[in-house]
Amino acid sequence: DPALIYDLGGKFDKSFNEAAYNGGQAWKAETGGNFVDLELQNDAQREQALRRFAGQGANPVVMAGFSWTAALTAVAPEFPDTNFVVLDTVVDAPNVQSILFDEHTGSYLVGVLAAMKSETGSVAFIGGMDVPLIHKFYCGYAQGARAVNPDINLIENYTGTTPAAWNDPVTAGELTKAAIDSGADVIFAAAGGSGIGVLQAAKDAGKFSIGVDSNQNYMQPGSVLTSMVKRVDLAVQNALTEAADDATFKPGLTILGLAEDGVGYSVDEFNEELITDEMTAAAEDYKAKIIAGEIAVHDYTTDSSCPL
Amino acid sequence: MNTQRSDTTVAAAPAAGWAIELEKINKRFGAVHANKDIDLRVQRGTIHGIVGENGAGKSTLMSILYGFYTADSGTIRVNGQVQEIADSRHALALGIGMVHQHFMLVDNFSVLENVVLGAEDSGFLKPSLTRARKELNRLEQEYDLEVDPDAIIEDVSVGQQQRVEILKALYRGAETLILDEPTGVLTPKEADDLFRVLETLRDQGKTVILITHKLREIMAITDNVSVMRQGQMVATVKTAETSPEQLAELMVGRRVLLRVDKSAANPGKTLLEVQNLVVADDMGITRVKDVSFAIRAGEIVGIAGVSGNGQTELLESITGMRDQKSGTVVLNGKPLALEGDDGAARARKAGLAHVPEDRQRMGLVTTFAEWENAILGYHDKPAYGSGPFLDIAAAKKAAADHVKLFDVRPANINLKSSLFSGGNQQKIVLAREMEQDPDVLVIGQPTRGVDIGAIEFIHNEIIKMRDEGKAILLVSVELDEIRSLADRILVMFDGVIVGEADPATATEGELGLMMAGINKETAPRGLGIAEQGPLP
Amino acid sequence: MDLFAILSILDATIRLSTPLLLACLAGLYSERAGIFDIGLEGKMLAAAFAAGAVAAVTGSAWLGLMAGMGVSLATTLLQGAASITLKGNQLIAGVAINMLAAGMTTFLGQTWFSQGGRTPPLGPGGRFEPITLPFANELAGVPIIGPIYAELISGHYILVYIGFIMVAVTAFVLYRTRFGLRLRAVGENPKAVDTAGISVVLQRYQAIIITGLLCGLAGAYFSIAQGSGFGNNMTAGKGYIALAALIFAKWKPVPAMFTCLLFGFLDALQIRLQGAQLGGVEIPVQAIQALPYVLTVVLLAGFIGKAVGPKAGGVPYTKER
Amino acid sequence: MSARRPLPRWADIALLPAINLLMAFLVSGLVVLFVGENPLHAIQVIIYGAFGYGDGFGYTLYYATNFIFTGLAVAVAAHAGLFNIGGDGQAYVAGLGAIVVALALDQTHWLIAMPAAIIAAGAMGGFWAFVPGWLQAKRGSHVVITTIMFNFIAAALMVYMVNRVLKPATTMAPESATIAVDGRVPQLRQFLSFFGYSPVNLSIVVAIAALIGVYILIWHTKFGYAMRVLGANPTASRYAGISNSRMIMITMTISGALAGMVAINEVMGVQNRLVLDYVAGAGFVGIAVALMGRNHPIGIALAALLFGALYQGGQELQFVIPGITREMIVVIQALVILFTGAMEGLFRPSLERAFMLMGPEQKTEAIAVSTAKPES
Ligand SMILES: Nc1ncnc2c1ncn2[C@@H]1O[C@H](COP(=O)(O)OP(=O)(O)OP(=O)(O)O)[C@@H](O)[C@H]1O
Ligand SMILES: Nc1ncnc2c1ncn2[C@@H]1O[C@H](COP(=O)(O)OP(=O)(O)OP(=O)(O)O)[C@@H](O)[C@H]1O
Ligand SMILES: [Mg+2]
Ligand SMILES: [Mg+2]
Repeated sequence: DPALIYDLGGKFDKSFNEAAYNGGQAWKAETGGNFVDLELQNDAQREQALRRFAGQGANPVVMAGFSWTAALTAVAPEFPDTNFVVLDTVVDAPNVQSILFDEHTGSYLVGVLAAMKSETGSVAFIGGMDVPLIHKFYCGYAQGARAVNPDINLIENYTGTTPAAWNDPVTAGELTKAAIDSGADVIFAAAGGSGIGVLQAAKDAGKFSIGVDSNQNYMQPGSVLTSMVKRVDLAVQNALTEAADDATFKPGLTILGLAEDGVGYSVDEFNEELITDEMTAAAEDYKAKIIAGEIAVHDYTTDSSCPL
Repeated sequence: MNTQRSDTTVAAAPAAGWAIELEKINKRFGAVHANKDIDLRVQRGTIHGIVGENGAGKSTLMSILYGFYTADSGTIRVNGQVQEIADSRHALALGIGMVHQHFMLVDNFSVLENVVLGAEDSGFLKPSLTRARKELNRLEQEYDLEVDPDAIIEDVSVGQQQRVEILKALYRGAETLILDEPTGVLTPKEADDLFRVLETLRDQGKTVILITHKLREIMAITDNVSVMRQGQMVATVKTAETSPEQLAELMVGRRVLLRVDKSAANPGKTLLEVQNLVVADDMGITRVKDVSFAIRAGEIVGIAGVSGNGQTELLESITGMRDQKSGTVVLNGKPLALEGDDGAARARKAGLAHVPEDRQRMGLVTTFAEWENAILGYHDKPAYGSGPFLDIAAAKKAAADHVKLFDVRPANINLKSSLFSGGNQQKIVLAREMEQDPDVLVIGQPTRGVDIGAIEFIHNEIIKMRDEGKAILLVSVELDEIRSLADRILVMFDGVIVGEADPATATEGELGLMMAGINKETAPRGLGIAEQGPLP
Repeated sequence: MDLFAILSILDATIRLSTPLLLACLAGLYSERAGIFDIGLEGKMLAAAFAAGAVAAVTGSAWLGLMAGMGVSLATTLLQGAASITLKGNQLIAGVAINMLAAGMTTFLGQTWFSQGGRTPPLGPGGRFEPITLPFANELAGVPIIGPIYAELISGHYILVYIGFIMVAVTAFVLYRTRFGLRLRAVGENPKAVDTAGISVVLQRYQAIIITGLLCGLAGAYFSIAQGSGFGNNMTAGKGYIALAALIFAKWKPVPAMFTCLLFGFLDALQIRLQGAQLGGVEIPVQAIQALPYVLTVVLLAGFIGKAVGPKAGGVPYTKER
Repeated sequence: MSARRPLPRWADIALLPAINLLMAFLVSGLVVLFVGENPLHAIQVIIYGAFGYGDGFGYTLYYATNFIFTGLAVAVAAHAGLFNIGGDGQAYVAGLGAIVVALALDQTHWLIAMPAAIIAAGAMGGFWAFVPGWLQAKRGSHVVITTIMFNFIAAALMVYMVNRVLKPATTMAPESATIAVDGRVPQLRQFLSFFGYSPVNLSIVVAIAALIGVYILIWHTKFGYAMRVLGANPTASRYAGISNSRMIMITMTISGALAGMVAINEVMGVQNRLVLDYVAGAGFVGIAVALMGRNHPIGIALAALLFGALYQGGQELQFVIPGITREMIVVIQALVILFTGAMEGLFRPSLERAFMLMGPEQKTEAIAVSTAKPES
């Protein structure tokens, strides 16, 4: 059986890990196959878990999260016949497929939508843990918003600097209230489990929020403007199928961007009222230009800076 | 032998009847059989004394009567009725009140709050406090027990605290009042006041049970007296028909010398010199005001005074436990550097040993085994280990020696110190300090709460030290003790040495006046070095 | 900073300090009675979960609150059984309660709701709504006073008002009632209480029952007032902060309120200071996050001095030596 | 009224804890039953996972190594009457010292890098505890609060250091550069293939040395004696000429340095780099370990082993029985602490009665000695 291992956030984080889990479930429904999965208790278990699954014959072994780099680098060579797939980070080994997402471009599009929706001329970003990956979200978002409204006021906050920041809806809610108090009326939550607090606080104040990773539009209908979806589920689902067979396994780096529908913004019955045709048109326009290479969205992680 | 007599002397039911009758009371604490088949009957309207060595089981027995402990077996009758006293509430309801050896007061409460605690009238405090204030006023007048109802307990003297304990019992309507070593911490004046109160109570028909180590008090005030030894009741006699000598022998099981036997002092060179010492207490209030005196080899200098007049601070400062504001302590000709929180170590190193006033709080670590306490303060000495290491065998050897020399009972150096009785704890401390062969020995309250057998022993040891040529500074609130041990007496009042007296000639009355600060002007200023400055 | 910004911070201060305050008062009862309580965190967490779960299932915030208080009480009694009746180590009991709550809440949440330990989001009625005090809207226009009343004082959850009322109630109970007298006494000198004919054990149980109920309020605040549903480890160390506040306040109710407000204020400030510049240089966000803790240490070292707790605290009461 | 007598010593230190442990597992079993799994099977899995094979036992020892260090840290402070809740922060900050030295010396040899890192980690951890100690000694700030605060401050500091200072520009994850192979603490598996891939490493030798060292320090040195006097009675220690303020500062520093050794195990022995939050609550487990181990090295070693086994066995449980989540393991640990630590008195009365019935004429001599053990 293939194996799926989540990151420390736990599989039901309503966000990243849950998307991976949903991918697994979709694969299960599609193929009727079975997979084993595991939630970590701490960092020390990463290598243990990999060896354990590879050793008992799981193939492929799929991991979600950027923290797997070191463990996978150590373990992959020990099991040359096992295929590993890792999301959100790059591990260079012949039996590893690394999948990255163009979060910055997806975030760019929701930035466009946010700026167009904003009446106050002020939009906010609430990140989870203060790490480069989340800055990448912010930077794309900021560029998109500025593209629509060069004068727009941007508020940037992070719930914390430790992994606990992924799971702190209270602080996230307070940050949201603070942002709203200083004028923001659209708030993008790229904060894992903490995002719940952002969505709730925006709803309470009658403002708009933007979800992340999974489609979170349903969580506060009428208040969640859209979600910056990162199709972790699709990636996981495909990986479980493709990597099981050496013939279809694609070792090396795979980048999923707008073109591959790896990232994007979501529209469904919960938010179609909120997004005008004009907004859709603008977003689609930017999307086409980005895919065509006419607009280059800066990726924060390339140089750890965000020129605006 | 003696139990026989107890039946003949006070057997027939007295006219006023028995207030308390205890029969075959047994109580064990783990391995300790604290009370063995105890019988005791207390006549109503009398003061009944209980004496016995440390650890004889006196406090335990009274705590059982007061419902604090429950007896393992036996019967209790109060006013002729059999009672199962399950807790103190029950005892209080039966009109039994108790003043414990260690006061049962809440330190940061006011007097009023302490009196009211457990005897409140209603859910809200106000009415109780108002009523208690009135009632206290009345009791104070009736018994001449003056206390400030709003004073905080930790700020008042022990004498005052004791009054609070008595007031507490009276406020609850006690008909029988148990006092456990009430005078251990009192000055003679305070003790006299207390006895006057007790006599008033007796005259009103109330019953008093008095535990004490001081036979003089027994003889002076009690009607009957019971003697306990090693958990057993060995005799109950009419006070009028006995003598201190007989009681002492009953208690200890051998003849005890009640007087200190000592030769005249033969002072040598000056060993300890205290010059212009000024010391403040924890609150920053100056308690010792420019005190100077000197002690020579082979003499005992006693400091007499009502407690709270700076003796504690004086002792703590000389021994390095408390920083002085100014002044010098010179030992063997060399000034001592005492500042810092490890001053005591330097004082010891220079040859100054210290038996503290409060053995449980200071002189011992009660959770340590006896042998561990035998090196407290001296653990750094090379004798107890080279370099950073502790030589446990050497420490145990020293402990065993101490136990043998000072007849500490039980002679088990592995026993936890809290399990020793007060007198034996005191011997542990004394042994440790005396066996280090110091030049100067500073002793505070050497026999507080200690039984007469042990007192005799301790006094002899102190004299022996003196005769070996040591300088000894003795602070005690027991005037008797000072008078019988000291070669010179300095009287301290309000932080100042107000005078010097010769124990052979000074009467108790003269000393008492000086202790009250009466003859500040007329009393001689004493020692040569004290002449240096005018009175502050 | 304009009035509005200040009000916004103070408003957040009140919101953030309320659970601290409730927990701190909870701790006060227990510690004044001589029971050290590092289990505040666990009790709050258990209460937060119970409140969130019951509110989600029944749709009633009030039932949720009851459940939170009930569960917190049960947890407290377990802790009490260990540390009062069985005379166990109070600190271990607290540590155990904290771990038990951390594990049990997520475990039960996962078993019952299959949302990774979270309870389902609460619909209307399942959550306490902010209360608008009388005349808040009418007065809002009045300069200075108006916004203060309308923004700062009005518009909080009922639990906030309960928290601040509890300060006065606690001060009254502690200093003006028989119960308070005995409570303070039993934490200082249980022997004195025992010899006065009062049961030490009973008195301590009474105290921790109040502790349990107050922790229940504090926990419920997280999941059904401030938040909407329970999330894993949602109390996030607030129980420890409350304990620090209690010591800081020297175990007294009114100072406890001010300390909790101070901590809440620092927290609110921290949130608003992110990305702040100082002389053109951005202050690292970590420095701002650490600010409340650094300040606590500095204040403690500089102004508070020695905090001496109830003397009998931490020691189980036994008559025999 | 039946007079009770103290238990014989062996019953006190072995039988009673065993009964309590059993009780904890019994209640845990009920919880396992609640999720519809077989508790006996679960226990079997835990025991097998923790002790049954080389890899598993290696993991048990690896966790135990951390817990020994943090347990000793708490115990040393406790002997001086100080409650050090800050083990987590001290261990965390010690990682800075360990990583800086390790990265600087990783081209040499571990025999050079490891001792140097031990000193550096000890110094950092010690410093992080010294400051609260100093504040307690000189300013009277309660060490319990300050160490809690220092945990939070450490968390912020470390995130800053890792993200802004130590993280190579190319890495995404917040972590330092990796220590070269030569600078890493050798794994036991390099000498004993029995340990499979498990991360137990030479740090465990340091842990054992620390156990012995602490034992000697506390019961066989003058310093340890002074520490215990201070812990038992601060007035008596002042009377004895012991400088309380100096003792507090030194003791806290030792305590922090011990906690700091976690960094050697984690940073140089397992992760080979500094990652965020690598202490993972070991400081708090240390409190439980010290309390359960009665602040005695032997007790601490056993308690650390127990907790190591629970951690590792719990992990195994997750692999084998998917229905049991990681929280279940926390619950089991909590129950163990509750029953063996806080409610240890639960069965004492019945046990005492049982012993009374079995041998009514206990030798009082033996009892007196058993009660005389200084309680630590
Ligand atoms: N609570 C207790 N726990 C254990 N042992 C106790 C306890 N109280 C008293 N003992 C022991 O019981 C014996 C009798 O003690 P008790 O206090 O009754 O003696 P006492 O006659 O009052 O002595 P003292 O004159 O020193 O006050 C002693 O051996 C004492 O150590
Ligand atoms: N009578 C009272 N009514 C209400 N609150 C009081 C009262 N007395 C004291 N307090 C509270 O305690 C604080 C400090 O009071 P105070 O200095 O009397 O306490 P304390 O005597 O040091 O301590 P303790 O409470 O242990 O007696 C006050 O700010 C107040 O909050
Ligand atoms: Mg007594
Ligand atoms: Mg007061």
